[in-house]
Amino acid sequence: MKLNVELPGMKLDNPIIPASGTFGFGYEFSEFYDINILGTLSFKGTTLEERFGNKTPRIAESTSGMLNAIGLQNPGVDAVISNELVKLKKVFNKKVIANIGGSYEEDYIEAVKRISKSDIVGAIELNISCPNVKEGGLLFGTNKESAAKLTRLIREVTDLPLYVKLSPNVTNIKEIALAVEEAGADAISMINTLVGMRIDLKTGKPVLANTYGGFSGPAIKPVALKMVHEVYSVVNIPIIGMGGIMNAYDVIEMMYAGASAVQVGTANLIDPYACKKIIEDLPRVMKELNINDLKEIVGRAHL
Amino acid sequence: MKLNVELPGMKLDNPIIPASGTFGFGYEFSEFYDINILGTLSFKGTTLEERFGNKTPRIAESTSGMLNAIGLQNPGVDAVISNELVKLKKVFNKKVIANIGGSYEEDYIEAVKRISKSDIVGAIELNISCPNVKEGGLLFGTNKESAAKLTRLIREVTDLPLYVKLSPNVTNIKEIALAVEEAGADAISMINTLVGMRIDLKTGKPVLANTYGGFSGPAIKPVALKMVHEVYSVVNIPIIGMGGIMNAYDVIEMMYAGASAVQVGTANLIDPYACKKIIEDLPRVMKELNINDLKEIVGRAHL
Amino acid sequence: MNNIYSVISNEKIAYKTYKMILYGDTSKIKAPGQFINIKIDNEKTFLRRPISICDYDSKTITIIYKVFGEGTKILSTKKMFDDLDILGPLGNGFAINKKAKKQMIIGGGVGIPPLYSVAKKLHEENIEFDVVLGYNSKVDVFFEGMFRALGANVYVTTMDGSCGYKGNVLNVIRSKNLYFDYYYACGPRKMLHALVKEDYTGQLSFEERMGCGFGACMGCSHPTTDDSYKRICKEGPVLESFEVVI
Amino acid sequence: MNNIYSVISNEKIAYKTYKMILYGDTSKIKAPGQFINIKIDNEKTFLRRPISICDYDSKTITIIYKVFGEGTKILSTKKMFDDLDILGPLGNGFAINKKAKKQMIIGGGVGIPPLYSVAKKLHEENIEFDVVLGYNSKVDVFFEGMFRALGANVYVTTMDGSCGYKGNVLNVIRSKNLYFDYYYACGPRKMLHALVKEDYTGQLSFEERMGCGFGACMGCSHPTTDDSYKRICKEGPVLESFEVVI
Ligand SMILES: Cc1cc2nc3c(=O)[nH]c(=O)nc-3n(C[C@H](O)[C@H](O)[C@H](O)COP(=O)(O)OP(=O)(O)OC[C@H]3O[C@@H](n4cnc5c(N)ncnc54)[C@H](O)[C@@H]3O)c2cc1C
Ligand SMILES: Cc1cc2nc3c(=O)[nH]c(=O)nc-3n(C[C@H](O)[C@H](O)[C@H](O)COP(=O)(O)OP(=O)(O)OC[C@H]3O[C@@H](n4cnc5c(N)ncnc54)[C@H](O)[C@@H]3O)c2cc1C
Ligand SMILES: Cc1cc2nc3c(=O)[nH]c(=O)nc-3n(C[C@H](O)[C@H](O)[C@H](O)COP(=O)(O)O)c2cc1C
Ligand SMILES: Cc1cc2nc3c(=O)[nH]c(=O)nc-3n(C[C@H](O)[C@H](O)[C@H](O)COP(=O)(O)O)c2cc1C
Ligand code: FES
Ligand code: FES
Repeated sequence: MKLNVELPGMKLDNPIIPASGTFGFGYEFSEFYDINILGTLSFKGTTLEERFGNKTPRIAESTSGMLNAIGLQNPGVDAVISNELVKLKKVFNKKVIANIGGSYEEDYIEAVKRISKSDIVGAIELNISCPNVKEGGLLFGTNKESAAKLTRLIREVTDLPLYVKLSPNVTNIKEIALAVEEAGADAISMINTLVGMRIDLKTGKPVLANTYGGFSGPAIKPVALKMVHEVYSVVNIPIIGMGGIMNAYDVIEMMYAGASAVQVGTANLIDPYACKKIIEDLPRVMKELNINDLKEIVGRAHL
Repeated sequence: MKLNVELPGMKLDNPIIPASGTFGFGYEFSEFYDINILGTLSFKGTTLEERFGNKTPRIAESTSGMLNAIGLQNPGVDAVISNELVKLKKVFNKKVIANIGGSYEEDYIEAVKRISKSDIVGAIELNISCPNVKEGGLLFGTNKESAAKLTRLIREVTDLPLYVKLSPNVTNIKEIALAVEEAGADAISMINTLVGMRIDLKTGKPVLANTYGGFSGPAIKPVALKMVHEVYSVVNIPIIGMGGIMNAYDVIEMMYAGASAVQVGTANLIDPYACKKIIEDLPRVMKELNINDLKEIVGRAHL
Repeated sequence: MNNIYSVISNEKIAYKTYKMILYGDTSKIKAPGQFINIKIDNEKTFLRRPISICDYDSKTITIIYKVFGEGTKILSTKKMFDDLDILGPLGNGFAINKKAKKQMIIGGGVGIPPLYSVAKKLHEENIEFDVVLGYNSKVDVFFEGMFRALGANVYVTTMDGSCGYKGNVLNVIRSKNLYFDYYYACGPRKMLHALVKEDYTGQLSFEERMGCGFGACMGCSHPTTDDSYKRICKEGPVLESFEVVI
Repeated sequence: MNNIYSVISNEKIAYKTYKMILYGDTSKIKAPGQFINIKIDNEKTFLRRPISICDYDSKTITIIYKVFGEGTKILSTKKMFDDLDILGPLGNGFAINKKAKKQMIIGGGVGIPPLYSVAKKLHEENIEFDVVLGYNSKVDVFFEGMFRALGANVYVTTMDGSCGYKGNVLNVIRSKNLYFDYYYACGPRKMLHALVKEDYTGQLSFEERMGCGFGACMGCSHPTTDDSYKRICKEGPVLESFEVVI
């Protein structure tokens, strides 16, 4: 049974990749299990400068999903390299995906330049879709011109494979996918969170200090599947699919839609063993569904 | 305890309105309970000509939600007037909201003209957001110019209050809300369904014959709340809020976000008594939350 | 109509196939072939699950269902005294033809259960009938004896020939030259469509994915030969053979 | 760490307040004030619910919780032999100060449970301590006797004066001129912040809405006076008084 898949610049033992922001810098999870079983991992969104992020409450809950408004808290790219990635390297012997956020083109560029020098980084995942930062972030991801421009600028400053992470909060995601493909993206990661809110019934106030937050979890899966499916039909680069993946069946469904590999986000927060369980369950589910080689099922829903 | 609310042209005993497409033409539900307890109701999306709709399967399921790709099946505006509304009138003594769909400006205009003559119709709800018809529908709702133009054209052909129903599948819903407000809308209904899909794991094919469908139910509530909240902050016309309302608490949350009245959709399909239960439960929940007058809580989350 | 029913028993009777007896109101059941719509409380099973009424008396309903996906899997774990939120009876059901002399019941797999009520009615009315039951394999066979007990000739066929005849129900009907002037059928769509293509007359019960089960959502519309449609949940699930568009 | 625990008992001990005893692994508990994160299987309670460890022995954990919303409501319906999926122990917990002579335990409402373990430790270590417990009203009072049984002076106060003194915990401390050179506190944020503003030194346990409970999501970051932050779930929930930013 073949679980291995390929992404630009990366050969993965299996398609399971913890999603950025839900797996810290990886090493925290090695107290739960040996993380070398993972395909690879995408680490916490990193920016040029250190960021504390938004006020708390940063977390809210909804039926079959959660909202977060972390606001890209991270120690900044230099501390990530000199501290977090050093710790990660001790417990992980594969290349990782560096998820990079920012507010302006300049800080994206500089952060990518610096992180590209880290030998544990195998690809850049450009987060142009974070709904929780005031400037930049999502703004780049909701407009095809700015998305393409940023992609082009980043393409020039790194030799690493470039994955661009798209926002679902747009009228036409195909247009944006095509624009970043043309601008030099090697793969597309999708989807980031939907924007949502909850209101505290007792106080009448928004639960999140930031009012709005990113909505993730099984509730959003149909939206993710649809967007992966439609983008697959127009681009020629691989898609890393995510949004509500909780188990091995969801992985298969996402690959049928068109994903070459799959990220698992919120599931890690509810159950730190989620990725391990999914990886261990995949062979059984493949057998049940008569699948021999995961690479062959990518986009099957299009046939 | 005051449950009554007002919408342009309509005084409602309570804010509960079954959402279009989930309550047939109303009379079907009078075998379950006396539907006169409702605030009012919005009947099945009606088009100028009869439509059979899409191929089956038209229904799929997802965690805490469902997908539909009905494709606006309805007998056409004339048959609705001469048949369905006649039956409805026998069991319902309030004015109703006429939900009108279409593919081209001309058929929207003609359908609105005809339905406006029906004396049971108290307001027009212009559906520019149906994701399940090939032409028109959603297309009008995803572009502020075409949304405004259609609103303006319809404004000219009817004296009834005009509610415009918006799609959540857009980058900037505020922009579209403002455009239809300026074009003469008296209220905004929101949200229609998110676009989503599911794939059958056994066959690898999309579950829906139409591939994509409209995603509704409790799963989408945070998205609906956020969009109602942001539109409330920019428009000066009332909002009829919907998306995932399942119980009286959800009604309060939606009104806190900015809704003057609330539509209940998918809940009716799971439980035909849903609206009745919500209406009966509202006073208890209002007491629990120290609410005396529902009109006073509209938009409380903005204070 | 929206009611809580208690599980009396829930036993496995064939491969992945369960028979459940429910205690509750049955006073509104009008015809064999009506169905109930069962709420299964789990976030993954948001919609109700339609299951045909197989048999009923003044206080109980019997259903037979196959574990297919998540919902029926959870259903199979229900135990005595567990409560189920059920909407029903729903749909039109089969209308017994009192004129045709020799009638036939044609069932495939989990399409068989609603036909048991039909058989009982035919038996009550002293109408002569035969029964053809198709299954995938020997392990899937159930209820054959129940039909025999009503005095009917029962022809069992399996796709792999592991029990009874080999082939589908039409194969048996043809090879055995079974004569009938009216039929009642329920089973896979392919089987129903094959039947309609033949010259026989009868009634067929169809399945569609349902949003509501009671006529509100238009999720289950089935085109009919008069260029119109019927809702499988409301004007169906049983259609007359001449109405069916293939 | 990811474990199934069985409910041994779950009884109401005050207004909306329940004491639950769980059977399962307790070998990793290191300090009073650590918490567990409970999965409540219901589509409305997607995230786990963090609840402090009130007491524990080699095989059981005791928690005390107030029914606040959906999750704790469902928790209150759990019965003997029901299983719960629990992550824990989590967080740092209180570090017992062995130097300070006269110590004080200050608890408000459902902030009181984790302090019981602190009291037990102080008692074991023969450290002299008093206890001030604040509640809203008489009906909310619980565990007062448990602290008395450890030989401590217990001052109970209620906001409405219906039991013990009237007012909040600081009111009692001031009006009774209670002396202490170190404290352990848990309770509403307002109470904790009021304490920090005073000149006392001690440790305080904070609450934050949590995404994970084990340091992965940055949902619970709490700014600290060194211009840095601590994750309430990982480097917290207990902070030193001098770290707290108000
Ligand atoms: C009128 C009617 C009567 C039926 N009677 C019986 C019966 O007596 N015994 C029996 O075993 N089965 C019967 N079925 C089929 C039964 O409804 C499905 O097997 C069941 O819904 C599958 O649910 P699941 O959760 O196990 O599968 P899943 O695949 O997890 O279900 C996902 C969704 O698809 C729907 N779905 C899947 N398969 C079908 C289907 N074949 N027909 C309609 N909806 C489907 C489910 O209801 C659910 O909404 C009947 C169907 C209909 C429409
Ligand atoms: C470290 C820690 C220890 C705690 N120990 C106890 C205890 O021993 N006894 C006790 O009664 N309560 C304790 N709490 C508070 C308890 O977690 C909440 O009362 C509970 O989560 C409410 O859940 P709910 O479903 O009833 O409310 P809901 O309002 O339905 O919960 C909605 C969401 O908000 C979160 N939430 C709501 N209130 C709080 C809160 N005060 N703190 C953190 N998250 C919250 C929930 O976890 C959930 O994610 C503790 C909280 C923390 C952070
Ligand atoms: C707590 C949290 C933090 C996140 N932080 C980031 C981030 O830093 N960068 C990023 O690109 N995506 C971030 N995301 C989005 C996830 O990577 C993922 O795209 C999204 O959650 C959908 O997948 P899921 O439903 O499996 O969680 C975050 C999500 C969550 C829940
Ligand atoms: C089966 C179905 C049919 C629908 N048909 C229509 C329609 O004809 N016109 C319309 O404006 N909205 C239609 N909708 C959208 C609903 O009116 C509502 O906007 C949406 O479902 C969100 O609300 P809910 O989550 O409460 O269902 C339909 C929804 C469903 C589930
Ligand atoms: S299932 Fe809703 S109309 Fe038939
Ligand atoms: S709750 Fe996730 S880091 Fe603390």
